[in-house]
This record gives sequence, structure tokens and C-alpha cells, in this order.
Amino acid sequence: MISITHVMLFSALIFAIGLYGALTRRNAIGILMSIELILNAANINLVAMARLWGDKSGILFAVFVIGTAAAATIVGLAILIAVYRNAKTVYADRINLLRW
Amino acid sequence: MNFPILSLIAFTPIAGILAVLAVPKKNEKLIRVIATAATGIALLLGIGLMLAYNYRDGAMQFVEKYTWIKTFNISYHLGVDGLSLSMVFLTVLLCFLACIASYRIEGRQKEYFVLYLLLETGMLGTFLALDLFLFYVFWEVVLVPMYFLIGIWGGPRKEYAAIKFFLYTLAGSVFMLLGFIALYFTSNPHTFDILELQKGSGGFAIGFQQIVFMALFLGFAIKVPIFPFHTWLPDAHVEAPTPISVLLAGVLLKMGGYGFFRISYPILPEAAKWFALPLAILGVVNIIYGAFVAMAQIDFKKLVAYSSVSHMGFVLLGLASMTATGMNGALFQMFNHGTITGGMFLLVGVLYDRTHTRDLKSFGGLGAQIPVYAGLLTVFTMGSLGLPGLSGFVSEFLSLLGTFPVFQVITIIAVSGIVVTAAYHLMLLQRVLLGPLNVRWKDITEINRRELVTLVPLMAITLFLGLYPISMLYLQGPSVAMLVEKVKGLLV
Amino acid sequence: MMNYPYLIPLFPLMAFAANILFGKKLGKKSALVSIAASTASAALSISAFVNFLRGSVASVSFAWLNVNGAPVMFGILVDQLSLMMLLVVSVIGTLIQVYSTGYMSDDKRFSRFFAYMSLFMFSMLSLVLSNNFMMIYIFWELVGVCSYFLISFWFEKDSAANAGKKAFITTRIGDVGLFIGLAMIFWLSGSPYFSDLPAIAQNPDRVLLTAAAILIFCGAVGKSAQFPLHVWLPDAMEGPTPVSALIHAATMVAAGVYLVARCYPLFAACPAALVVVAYIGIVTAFMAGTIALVVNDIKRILAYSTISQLGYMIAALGCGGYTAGTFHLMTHAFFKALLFLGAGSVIHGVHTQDIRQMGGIFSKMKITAATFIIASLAIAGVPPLAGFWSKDEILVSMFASGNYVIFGLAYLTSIFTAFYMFRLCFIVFFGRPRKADLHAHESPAVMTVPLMVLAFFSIFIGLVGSPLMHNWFGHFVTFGEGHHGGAPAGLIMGASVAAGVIGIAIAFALYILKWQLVPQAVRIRFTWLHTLLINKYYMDEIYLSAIIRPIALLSKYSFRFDKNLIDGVVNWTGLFSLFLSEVKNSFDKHVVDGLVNGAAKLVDLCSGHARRLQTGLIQNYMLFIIAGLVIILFVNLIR
Amino acid sequence: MIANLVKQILDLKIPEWFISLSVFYFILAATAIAALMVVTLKNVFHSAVALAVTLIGVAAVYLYLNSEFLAIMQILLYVGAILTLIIFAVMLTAKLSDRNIMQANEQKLASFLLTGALFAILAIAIVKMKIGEPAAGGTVALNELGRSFFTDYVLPFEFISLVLLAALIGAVALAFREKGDE
Repeated sequence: MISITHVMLFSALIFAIGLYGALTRRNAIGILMSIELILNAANINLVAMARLWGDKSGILFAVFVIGTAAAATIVGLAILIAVYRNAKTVYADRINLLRW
Repeated sequence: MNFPILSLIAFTPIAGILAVLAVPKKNEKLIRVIATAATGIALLLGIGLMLAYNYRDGAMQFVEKYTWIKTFNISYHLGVDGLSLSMVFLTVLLCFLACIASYRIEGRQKEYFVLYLLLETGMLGTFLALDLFLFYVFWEVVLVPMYFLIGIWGGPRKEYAAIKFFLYTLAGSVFMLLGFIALYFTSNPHTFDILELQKGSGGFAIGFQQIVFMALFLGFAIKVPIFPFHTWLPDAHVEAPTPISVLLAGVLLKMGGYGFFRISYPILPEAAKWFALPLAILGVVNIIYGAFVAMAQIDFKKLVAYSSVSHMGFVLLGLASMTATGMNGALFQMFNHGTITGGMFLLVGVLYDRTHTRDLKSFGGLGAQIPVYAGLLTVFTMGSLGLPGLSGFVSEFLSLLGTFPVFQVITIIAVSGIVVTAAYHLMLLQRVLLGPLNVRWKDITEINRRELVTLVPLMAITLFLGLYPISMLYLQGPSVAMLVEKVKGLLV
Repeated sequence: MMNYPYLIPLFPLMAFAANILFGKKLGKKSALVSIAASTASAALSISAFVNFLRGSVASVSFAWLNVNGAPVMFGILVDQLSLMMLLVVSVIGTLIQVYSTGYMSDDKRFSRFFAYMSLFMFSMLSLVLSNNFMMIYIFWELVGVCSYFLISFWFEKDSAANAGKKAFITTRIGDVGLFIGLAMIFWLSGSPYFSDLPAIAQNPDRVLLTAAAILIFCGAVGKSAQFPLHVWLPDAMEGPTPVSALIHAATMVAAGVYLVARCYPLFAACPAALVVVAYIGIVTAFMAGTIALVVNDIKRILAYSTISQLGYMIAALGCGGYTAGTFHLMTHAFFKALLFLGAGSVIHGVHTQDIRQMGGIFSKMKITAATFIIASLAIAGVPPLAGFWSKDEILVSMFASGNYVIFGLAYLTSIFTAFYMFRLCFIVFFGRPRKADLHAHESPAVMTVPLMVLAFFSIFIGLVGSPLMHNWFGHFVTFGEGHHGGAPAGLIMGASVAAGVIGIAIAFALYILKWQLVPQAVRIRFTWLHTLLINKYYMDEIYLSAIIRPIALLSKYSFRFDKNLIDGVVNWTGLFSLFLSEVKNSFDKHVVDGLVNGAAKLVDLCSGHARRLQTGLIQNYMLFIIAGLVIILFVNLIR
Repeated sequence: MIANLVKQILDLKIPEWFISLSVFYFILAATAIAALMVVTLKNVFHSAVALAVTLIGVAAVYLYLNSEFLAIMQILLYVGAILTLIIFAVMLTAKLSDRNIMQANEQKLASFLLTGALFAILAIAIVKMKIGEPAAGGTVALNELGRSFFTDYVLPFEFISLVLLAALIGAVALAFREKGDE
């Protein structure tokens, strides 16, 4: 029998890694991917809880999270491409239009 | 409940913003049409307000009051009286005309008109608000679009000018807010309502009044602007695009003066009395100093900007007099300065569009080349220098006449300022229109119909008020009389 | 008969509107519009005059402005003085506009010229009809601006543009005085109406009253080109000659005299003010008369002559000669307008203004020359021409006032007047042409007919104030001073004639009989005097270095002050030694500006490190958010 | 002796659960390593590939948690759709030549320390929670899930579809090359 605690530790690890990526990646696509990692970590937790209590809501939520993540990614990438067209860069620290 | 005409006026531009946002930015023509329509509707409503206004009554009219934030006794309270009616009309008129003058703004028209309409709402709200908190909110709403309008569509040093304007005004409004909060906590029961505060104004101790007055003074003085807080003005005016300069000079400066009329004087009359002499001296310094500095300018727009400093001095002088004549003159001068200097800035813009320079030394002899423009420039210049028959004269005359019994020496110094005023205005005319023609401009084109549309109404108003000024006094007189009575009554 | 005096100024106003709006379409017809308007004004003036004699006075008034809670009613004041001025202005104005159609026929801004002329007629007629100080001040300024437009009418010439500016600013200095005087009258009495002046004059505060009177006189000094503000009038000759005739000879410059006459109840109550008026007037008259002796530009001679004659009128008013001053105002208007128009005709014919290049053109321009000489005789005071009667009145009133210094100077001035006028006549019209290609020709009829009409007036207008008509004018326009019984009228009349004759005789001797040695000897003997006169007493230079330059400098330094950091701010900023290098850079930044920038720098300093927080990088912000989260979680964990 | 030991080892009856568990932990480790690669690799394309591995690993974890449906969803949606999109985006934007450009910014160390601390805190908290064994037979039947989607959760379900639609249109609008734009 697998240990739920271990799964949750694993989820925390993935979360931390994703966060690290979101913090350090210069490439906006990299940031997006890191965010996917974070979302996955959340999903793992949800599913683990569903398993723990035998409740279906966790899984249902995970499905919704996947759906939302898909939407977020689509829009994020579209913005990215639009920005790339204008700014010719995908590096987040170069996109400083709002900076004075 | 009455028909909420004031809210309608104030928020028509917001409706315009929503409409503009719905239009794709490529469709600049439609955006312009919508913006013009929004400002035009506001103008029509403003005219309707003028017609519906009861001129015999100097008290607040068309009042709208709804609770907004109950905990702090803040309400959404609008109203109009003789003090604000002319300002509201000036705002909707200049906004409409400057909107037409904005057609040639280069690039990002959608953003431009959104910010522009937001600016109009802010200005109208400031003049209509009867709650200090609401007043402050609108006051700050003006600031933000102005910052972007100067900072994005401005001239070569636009960033510097925009930041300077923003920081300067913000610094002032922080003090103003402090003053408001002090008033709130001292009033009993705590209230931000201007009318309530006016009623209870006898209760404030003189020391408290002085402190609050100075705090408000800083906020308003920067906006007016009063020497030595005026240096943001030439930079902002010169760098701002033409229509924004018009609004800056025509309306924004009036917000400071209006603050004195609406808040400082009725709520803090004893402090106002205490500060009358310094204010009169500052007024004279504004008049004389502004005129002298204007004389040294070779940049057309900067000259007009400094002439604004000079003209606003008459407002201060009239305020300081605390007589009905002087206060009427001051309020009238605010209106006239709006129309005349607004027109001057439009004319600078017309010339700049054709020559791409504002250097007065590079013009000359244009009078023969573009006679219609020359005629308009002459009329507005003469209005600005205070020629009788045009409105500027009447208001300056009234403020001086009202001040003379109170401060003789100061008035005499101020009157001698009209010589310097005449001198730099005539130098301006000579450098632009007279003398031998500079061959660079031999192909210069005459003012076009769109530009005429923006200028002729202003000229008509200037002429009308110059020839029949009592009409304006009918409008503002009762309210000013009430104010003076109130201030005088509290002093006795 | 119709009696609508309030319509008098409105006709020219309509003409102005028509010409300024539709000038291009009207073309040459704009002259007709203007002339028709001023003819209508003249006709209405005459009808108002006739009605007045019959005892019916029309009045009209409307509220124009509220001052101190009471409305100021604008209305018209029809009395002897204003009627006289109305007639003079409208008749001369009409004649000069007729003349202008010929003189200005080739000008490319023909209709604009007539627009300005109409505007001037409107302003001047309204000024005359004003019934209160406020109204007169308004039209006072308006005639000033018309004068500005018309002087710099040929604005392509820098000299014309400068002259216009000079005229406007100089008169405005006087207007400052007028304004303060007006405010004082308001303050003292609360009433701006001329009809209340006798009551105002009863005010017990004599010092303030005198001050008010003198300040009002300042306005007259500016407008009537009296010493020390006379310098603009000679320069104003840059304008077209009809303008000089109408504005700078006959009407506008006389407005100052009119103002003093209008406020005479006030002046009469303040003897000190009257003394000031008298001395300013006579100093002006004498000084301008002497300068006119040496000037060589035909229009400038007339300009100085005008200043001198205006000084005469002012001095007469100052000496209590109310009737004399106003009478001279009327006669002078006619013959000086004639002189200017004649000069214009000469210039039109010979295309130069320098009298040293003219000569012997009598035969070629007979009408011009004849009328010019008539006017010269009139101004020299040769009986029975107009100038004789009025000048005689002035001398009598001066003598009667007992101020013999003034009388003496006035007498001397009248000799000078006769001399310089005939110096002009003899040099221009007689002898041989001094320039080879002087193709003089007579002007067209449209120009000569007005000359003849004016010549007619110059001869006969004086009779209305002469004993031949039982001094009708003296009874009509009077301030109750009565006839000067004390003065030996006959003697003075004789002396006055003698003065004119002496002046003409000297001129005849020098310029017709060619006693050239005499003036040369005089010139060598009194070189300094000649230099002084030819430089107009160095007034322009004095003003340039004493007023204009300092003001320009002041303006420059005000701007520098506004622009540059003053040391205090530098030091203040310098306290922050970290920014010493930047301070050096910003040495020439703005003063009050500097404060702002300094404040910004202070913030900069204080937040030197904290500023890095505001990187604008989202990831950076996120880092701090996470740091906060970690801290919160950690605190929660160990609790 | 050694031979004996080898024989013993070979004879050792490895229980099924042990194999299952070791595979599980292997998957966890591999997924974690892949996740680390996602955030550290210089080449964004390689990162994307690592992300694919990570996502598949996570799907496997779902399997272990008795959520076959979600595992399939994960593979289909994430690996199939989102990852493809990401790789497309990488190809559209990345200049493959500029490998020298730093892919991480200057706050690497701070971020590492912070996220490490965060992980430590989370781990301690999780361990402290003392989670018991999962309920027996905690599998959720697929048809039950389906019913839930269309009964209790119909509103969020419909809503998410709307969100997806909006995102789709929005993405098209954003990425649409306007006339006149460069």
C-alpha cells in the first residue's frame, strides 16, 4: 500500500520545484511550464486526498483544475506570442513597457 | 427625486469611454466621433444646466445626495451654484473644443480619448462635488490621465514634465487631504460634507483654522499656481500636446482657485482674513513677476504659460480683497482666463502644426500671409492683455477695483503691471505677425475650418462677455454675494 | 428732427463689422461703407446739436456691470462739450475718410484700413459720449488700440511695427494713472458718473482728491502726448498720413484735453492739480515748439507742432481757460487735419518726406499748396483765421490767471509756431526744387476736395468764438468762468498778431530772402543747442537707458531667477554629500524647480536601497511574496 | 560464502508489494528529477521534453492513487494538448542559436533557499499531520464521476467549458496578426 504522506511530500517537492522555476526562469515559456508544475502538484494533492477519504470531489476538482490550466496556458501562450511579435523577446525581464 | 442632471453631466464622458473601448483601435475615425459626441452631449447638458439654473437664487441647486460610505459619513453629494456653474460650463465647453482640436493627435488615439474623457469626468466632478472626500477623489482622478496625456503624447521633454507635474500636484494634494481629514475629525459630528462644514464653521478655533488653511493653501496654490509653486506650469504646458495645454490652462488651474472659493473661504473665514494680506502680496507677485518672466520668453507656448501665471494673480488679488466686487472679479477672471488662454494655446497649436517651431524669433510678417489667423491671434492677444471690449478686461478691472479700497499700495503696483503685460503681448504680436516676412513661411497655409470651429466659439464668448459683462454677474453674483456675506458675517 | 445720439457711434461699428468680415468681397466698396457710416454719424451729430439747441436731450442707459452691489449704468452724455467734440470728430472723420480713398487707393489692405478707421470712429465717438469714468476708460483704451493698429498698418516695415508698439505702451503708462485715479474716485464716492463730479469735488479729503485729479491727468498726459510721455507721437508718423491727420492730430490726441475738460469740476476744486496741469502743458508746448524748429521731416514737424498745440490747450485748461482750451481744441482739429492732409498730398505727389528735397512745388500742386498755406496762417494766428481767435483766447486766459511765466513761454511758443510753419511752407512750396527728379503732381479730386472743405472751416470756424458772433462759443461751452475782465484783451490781441507776423517775417527773411548767414551763424554759435534740439532733448535715449533697458534686464533676470538654482538651494542640496557630483551637474538647473528636484533626490537618497524593491520585475516581486509566505508559514509552524 | 550470499539473494522471495512500491518510488524520483530538469535546463525545448516526462510521471502517480480517469485525462489533455502547444510556442519564439543567454535570472540563490525553506516547512507540516492509511477500496467508479459532472457539478462543468471557449477565442484574437501590424 502506498503512503499518502509520501505522495504529499512528493507533491510538496514538485510544488517547490515549480515555484523555483517560476522565480528563476527568464524565459516566459519556462515560467509557464513551471506554473504547470505547480498546478500538477496541487492536483496530486487533490487526488491523494480523494484517495484518502474515498471522496470523489477531489478528482472532480482536479479535472476542473486541468481545464482551467489549459485555458490559462492557451491565453498565456497567445499573449506571449503577441508580445514576442512586438517586443521581439520572450524574456520576462526584458518586457518592461510598464516600467519607468 | 429630481432629474440627476449633474451626475449625468459628470458621467457622460464615462459612457463615452465605454463606447470608445468597444471600438477597434484601427477605427480612429469612429473613436473620434464617439469622443466628440460624448463631449458634445456633455456640452449640451451643460447648456441645459445653464438654462435650467435659477439665476435669482445663490444657493445650491440640483443637489443630489446619496450615502456612499456610511461608516465615515461620506456621501455622494453633488450640487451647483453660481460659483461652480461657470466653471462647469467652461469645462464642458473647453473639453468639447479641445476634443475637436485633438483630431490630429499622433498615434494611439483610442488610449488618448479614453484618458481624455476620464480627465473630463474628473474635472467636472471636482467642480460639482460637495463632499470633501468626493472632491478629493475627483481631484486625484484628474491627475492620473493628465500624467499619461503629457507623458505619452507630449513634446521632447515629456517624461520630465509629466513626472514634475505629477509629483508636484501630488505633494500638494497630500497636504490638502491632511487638511480635509483634520476638518473631518474636528467637526462634530464628523463629516466631510462641505455644506455641513460651512454651517459649523464658526466653531473652529482660529489656530486650527490657520493650520488647515495653510495645508489647503499648499494644495490649491500648486494648482493655481501661486509663486513660488509655479515652475511645473511652464514645463507641463510646453510639453503637453495642444488640446491638453488648453485644458491644463483652461480648467486645471481653475480647480485651485475654485478650491479657495468653495472650501477655504467659507469653511475657514477667519484664517482667510488672517491670510488676506499675504495672499494679496502673492497675487501681485504673480502678476508682476509672471509678466516680467513672460517678457523674456522666446518660446511662444512658454510665453503664454507665464502669462497664465500673471493672469491668475488677479484671481488671488480679488480673493484677497474679500469684497463682493473683488471676488466677482476673481471668479470672472477664472472663466475669462479659461476662454482666452485656451484660445491662445489653440492658436499656438495651429501655428505649430504648420511650422513645427514655437521659436518667436523665427516668425515674422505672418500677418500679411494668413490674415484670418492674424485676426484671431490679435483678438485673443488683445483679450489677454486686457483690452476693453473683451472679457479679460472686465474681470481684471473688477478685481482691481474691488481690491483698491482694501489694499491701495498693492493695487497700484498691480495696475502698473498692465504696462508690462501690454509690452510682452505687443512684442508677441510683433514677432509673429508684424515686420518683414520670414521667407521660410511664404507658403504657410491659412487656418482651416476645423481649427476655426474650435476658436470661434471662444472668441464669441470673449466678445460677448466683454461687451455685456453684467450677464456673467447675474449668473455668479448672488452666490458670490452669499459667500461674501457669510465670510463677513462670521468675521464680525 | 430725429434725435438718436446713441446711434452715432453704432454706424461706424456696423461699418467695422462689415469691413472686417466681408472686406475681401467688398473690395473698394468698403470705403463707401465706412464713409456712409460716418456721414450718417455726422448727420446724427448735427441733428443732436440742433435738438440740443432746441432744448431736447435724448438719453439712454443700460446696466453694464455691477460694482459694490450697485449697477453701473452705461449711457450717453449729451452736453455742450460732447456735442462740440461729436461734430468735430464726425465731420473731420468723414472728410479724412473721403481723402483716404484716394491716398490709400493702391494699398493691398484697403478694406482693412477702412475697417480700422471705422472702429476708431466708433471708439472715439463713444468716448466722447461716455457718461462715466468706466465707460470713458474703456473707449480710451479702444482708441489706443485703434491707433496701434493704424500706426503699424504697414507692418512689414519694422519701424512702423515698433512705432505702434511704442505708442500703445507709452499711452498705457498714462492709463495706469487714469485707472488708479478712477479707482480712487470710485473709492471716494462710489459713483463713476460725470454728472456727480461736482458733488465728488466737495469731498473733504483734499489730498486724495488732488491725487485723484493728477492721476486722471496722467491719462491725458499719455493720450495727448504731453511731456514726459510725448515721445510716441513723432514715431506714430510711421502710419499712413490720413491716420496721422485723424488720430494723431485732430481727434484722439485731443481726447486727453477732452478728459481734462470733462473732469473740470474736479480739477477746478483742486488748485494744486491745476498748477500741475498748467506747467506740464506749457513745458510740452515750449519744448515741442523748439524741436519743431530743427526737424526736417515734413510729418514730424507737424507732429511736434501737434504736441506743442496740445500743450497749449492743456496749459490753457490749467490756467482756468476752460473755454479757451476747448475752443482751441476745435479750431486746431480743423487746421491740423488740413495740414496733415496737405502734407499727405505733398508726399503723395513727391514721394519723399524730407523737406530738404522738396521746393518750388507751388505751381504744380496749386490746391494743396494754397490750402496748406491757409492752414499755416491759421495755426500761426493770423486774423481772421480760426487759429487767431482761439490762440488769442488762450493768451488772454493765461494772462488773466496771473501766471506770467506761463504767459511768456506761451507767447514765445506762438512765435516759434509761426516760424516753423512758414519755414516749412517756404522750403516746400517756393524756391527751386532741391532734388532733380522731383516730379510733383497734383492729387486727384477725391483728395483735394476734402482739403478745400477743411480750408473753408479753417478760415471760418474761429468766428463762432469771435466777438463778431458775440463770442457765441464762449457762452455755449463754458465753465462759468465769465469773461476775463482783468486782462487787457485788446493789447493781447495785438501782441498775438504781432507774434504770428514776427514768426512769418523771420521765416520769410531766412528762406525767401536767403539770409542764409544768420541761421548758420546761430547754428555755429549755439552748436550744443542745435544738437540738443535735433536729438529731441535726448528723451528717447533717456527712456531707453533709464526705463526700457532696465525693464528688459529685469525681465531677463527674473527669468534667470526663475530658471537657475540660487545658492541656498545648492547648499541645501549640497548637504547631501553623496550627491555632490550630481549637484555639480545640476548647478544650472531651476530654482524652485531645484527644490522639487532636490526633494526628489532626498527621497532618492533615503530609499537608495529600498528602491531596488521596485524593480518592475514581476519575478522579483514574487520572490518577496514567497519570502513573506515562508515567514508566515514558519511562524505558524513553530507556534 | 559469497556464493552463498548471492544464492540467498537470488532465492529471496521479493514480495509483490515490494516491487510495486519500488517502482512507485522510482517513478516518484524520476518525476522529481524530470521536474528539476524542467526548471534548470538551458534549452527550453529540452525543458519541454522534461515537462512531458514529468507529466507522464504524475499520471502514473494518479494510477497508483486509483484514479485511472484522471491519469487518462492528464495524458490526453496535458501531454497531448498543452505540451504540444508549449512546444509550438517554443519553436515559434526561441531563437535556437542563442544558447549562451542565461536562462535563469540573478535571484537563483535566493529562490533556491526560499523554495527549499518552503519545502522544508511543508514537509514538516505534512509529516506532523500523521495521515493515516487510506480508506479501503477508495476507488471512485467512472460512471459515478460522470453522473456527478452532470448533476451536482453541472454548473462548474459548464462554466469551465465556457472559460475554455473564451480562452480559445481570446487566444485567436491575441495571436491574430492584425493588418498593418508588423
